[in-house]
Amino acid sequence: MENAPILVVMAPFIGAYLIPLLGLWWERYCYWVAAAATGLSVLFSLTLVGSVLAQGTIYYTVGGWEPPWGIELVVDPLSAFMCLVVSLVSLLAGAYSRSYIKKELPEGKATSYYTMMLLLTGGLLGVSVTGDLFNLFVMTEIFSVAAYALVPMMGRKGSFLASYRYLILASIGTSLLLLGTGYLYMVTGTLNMADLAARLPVAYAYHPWVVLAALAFFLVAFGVKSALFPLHAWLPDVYTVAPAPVAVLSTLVTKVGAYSLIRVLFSVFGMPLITGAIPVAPALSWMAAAAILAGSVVALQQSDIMRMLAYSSVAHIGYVMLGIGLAVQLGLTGGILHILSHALAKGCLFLCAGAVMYRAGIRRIDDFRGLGYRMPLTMAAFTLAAASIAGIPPTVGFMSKFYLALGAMETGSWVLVAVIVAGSLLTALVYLRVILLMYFGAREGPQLKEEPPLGMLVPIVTLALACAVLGIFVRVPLSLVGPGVRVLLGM
Amino acid sequence: MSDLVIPGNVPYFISVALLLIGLYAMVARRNLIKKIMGLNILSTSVFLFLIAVADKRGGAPPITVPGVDLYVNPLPHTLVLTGIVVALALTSFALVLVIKIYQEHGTLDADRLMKL
Amino acid sequence: MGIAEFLLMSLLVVLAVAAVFMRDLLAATVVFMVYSLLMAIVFTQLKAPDVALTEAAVGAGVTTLLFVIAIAKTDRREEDV
Amino acid sequence: MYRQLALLMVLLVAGAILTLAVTDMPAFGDPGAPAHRHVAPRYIEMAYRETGVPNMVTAILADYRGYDTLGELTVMFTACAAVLSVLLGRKRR
Amino acid sequence: MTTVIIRTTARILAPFIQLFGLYVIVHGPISPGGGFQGGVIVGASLILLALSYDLASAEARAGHAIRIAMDSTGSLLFAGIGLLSLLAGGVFMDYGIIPLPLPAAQVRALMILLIGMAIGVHIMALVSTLFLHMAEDHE
Repeated sequence: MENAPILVVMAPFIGAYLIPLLGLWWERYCYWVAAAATGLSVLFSLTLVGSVLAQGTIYYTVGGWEPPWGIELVVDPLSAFMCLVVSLVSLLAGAYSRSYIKKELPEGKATSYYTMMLLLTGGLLGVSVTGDLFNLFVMTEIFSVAAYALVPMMGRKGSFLASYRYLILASIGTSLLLLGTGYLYMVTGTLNMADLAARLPVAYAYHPWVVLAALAFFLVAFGVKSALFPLHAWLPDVYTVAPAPVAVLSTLVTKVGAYSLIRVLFSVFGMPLITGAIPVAPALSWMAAAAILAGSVVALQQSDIMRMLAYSSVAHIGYVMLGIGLAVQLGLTGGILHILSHALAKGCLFLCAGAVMYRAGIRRIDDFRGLGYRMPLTMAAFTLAAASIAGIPPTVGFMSKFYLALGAMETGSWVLVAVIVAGSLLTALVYLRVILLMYFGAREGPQLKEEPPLGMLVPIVTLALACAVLGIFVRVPLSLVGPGVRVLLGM
Repeated sequence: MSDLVIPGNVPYFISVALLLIGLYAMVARRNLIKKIMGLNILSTSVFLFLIAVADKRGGAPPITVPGVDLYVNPLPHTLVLTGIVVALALTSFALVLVIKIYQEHGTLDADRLMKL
Repeated sequence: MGIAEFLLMSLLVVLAVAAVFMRDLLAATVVFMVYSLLMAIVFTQLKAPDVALTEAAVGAGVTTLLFVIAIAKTDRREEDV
Repeated sequence: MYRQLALLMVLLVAGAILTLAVTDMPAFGDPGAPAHRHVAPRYIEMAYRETGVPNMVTAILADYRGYDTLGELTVMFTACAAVLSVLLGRKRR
Repeated sequence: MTTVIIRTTARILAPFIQLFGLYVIVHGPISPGGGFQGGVIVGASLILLALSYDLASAEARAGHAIRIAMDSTGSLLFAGIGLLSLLAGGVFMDYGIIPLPLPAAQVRALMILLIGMAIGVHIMALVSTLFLHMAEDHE
């Protein structure tokens, strides 16, 4: 399985090429092709994880040209971790989609929906495994275009506008990404990440401003992609109008944006540059602190469940960025672990909200009254995921925040520790409001049990259980994150 | 007249100017189609920059011809080719969205759309 | 770099400004097409024939066509404040 | 009013960063610039021998960096599917 | 009257444009151009036909299904050539390893030509699809 690094990307792509062809005649098989392609990439991700744990970082040269002449794929523990998270969550979102889109999507859109989903997954996986800066740009564009297209799938009012605003904002980011790549190419003559890292110190000595400008462009580009606080304007509208499984995939998009930032900051620019002359990393952590507080406070004021979850996402991207900005082992571990915990928990919450809309047609939080008795299993999963997001002990959300707090203590910035704790309390408040309404709100009318269909329930429950189980056996994800962080910090 | 040499990195400055114009159009112009035009100007400015990076004084176009030694750098050209395709992809999809927005709301003015 | 090239590149900036500030979208699209063609010429001068060909086909051809279709389906004039 | 000011600030900051970077760049057209010394020479010298294609841009596009071109094709494919998904939808049943 | 002139001109012109597009695709390896540019040119000839006739007949000439199929086939061909070298025992897109009775560089040149054609087919289908669907009345 030495070809797993490329196959993990090509499986969804080839599936995506096949689906429009199939959709012309046999539309009902599209789902199975999509499921098979995503399932294959899960298998290849598992293979990658296995071989990374066994033999360390994998290098794969596409086309047989040795780097830096050809494109190199580099799978270190962190990449394998991202692959697994992305492909697993996509698989669950895809499984959930089958029943969901039958009711919620207009007729005849299933083909393009699955095509887009596979392209999005493939692009995200492509970003996760790549070791080449320009390839990162290309893969980013693939998943971005797929994400823009998935937003207006349901044809809700205002969805085209949300998609358009997302496109314009994100294209500024990706244009700057290309420009930054060009700047780095200009002063180093290479596009390979490892090669760039080796040649940047010299380039920085000769052309410091070019390198710093490139760094600024990358920060803006990935800041937009990952919805970092002042650049998050696209996110609430997108999450509000998008189908629920697409909202889950969008959380993956923001995570992969954060991952790309980690790659560029630590694997390309390197520690001396981002903490030295211009303190990029500390600035990032302060922006993240602002994101945590602002996102949580705004989430408290929302009346629409999807919008509330969206602002909560802004806050939680802040946690990931805080971990990156701390740039110490414990903090980075916490940040990367938070990628996992947030993807699982927020994925589960979005799927639950989607199930509520599917069954009861409810979006307003005030209407959640008594829902805990109508959809007990879904709402139990909601509660569990909310506990993980708020950081209540046995869950994986607690572990990631715990590591973040330890990292903040290590750097000695008590303000950041206070922000982490305050953010957790605010998050708990946000979700407690919903949960209290669900279970203790006055019930009226006949109380029917109406769980969503099995195809939707299974992904919800799986994600919720994963939040709890991975929190108890936190050593499992840490066995990948730990080595990943050590590789990043060059230890 | 033609041997008058303009000093400095003129193409780079031109690309900076174009980038700022494009950025202005994307952020400040209220018409949605103008924003897309701005996106195109922004990306062509990046392409101009990359092509200018590739240029060598006295270099030949990057097609192997016997007896020529000095070719310009072909790598940025391929990057730009890819970039042009990506820009086309974004433009086409954005324009379709604009058509749909117009059908839904009856206006292309960003401020008016925000108020809806 | 000679004066001719310099003037050509300056014209790019002028055309870009014109395309952005014109209130008639169709006219702006035509200006944008000229801008793309000029960009293709600049690419040729910078010894990038492949890119010039692509820019001429895509920027001046397909993109302009798509703009024209979009304008035909929506409003030709920018709305006033 | 505040929006105009904020916009002006953004443009000024972007312009300042770009101008600083541009004044710091290697000279335009210099054959000895860092970009021309590291990776590109191999393409220029070996492309014809290694791929049998005189056009270096095509050689890089389709062979050395063929994976990027596949990605580029996929972007276009995505855009086409995206356009169809928006435009078809309810019309064809 | 004018429509007749336009139609006749378009009809006479279109094959030449297509021929030129094919030339650009096939000569991609040795002169400026390639699959992408040639594909756009051939696609443009289809658009010319569509503009001179009406959209419905253009749709009939190159139907929706055919264009989608070409679109997918172009991508699959490219990915397939990449996978071919993987099956031949090399890494993805390592064309030199494909077992053909030619020197490795020649095999690569051949595959580059094939890839150019795949891209050309894909882009041609795509450009005409973009145009036809955007120009169509959809309410």
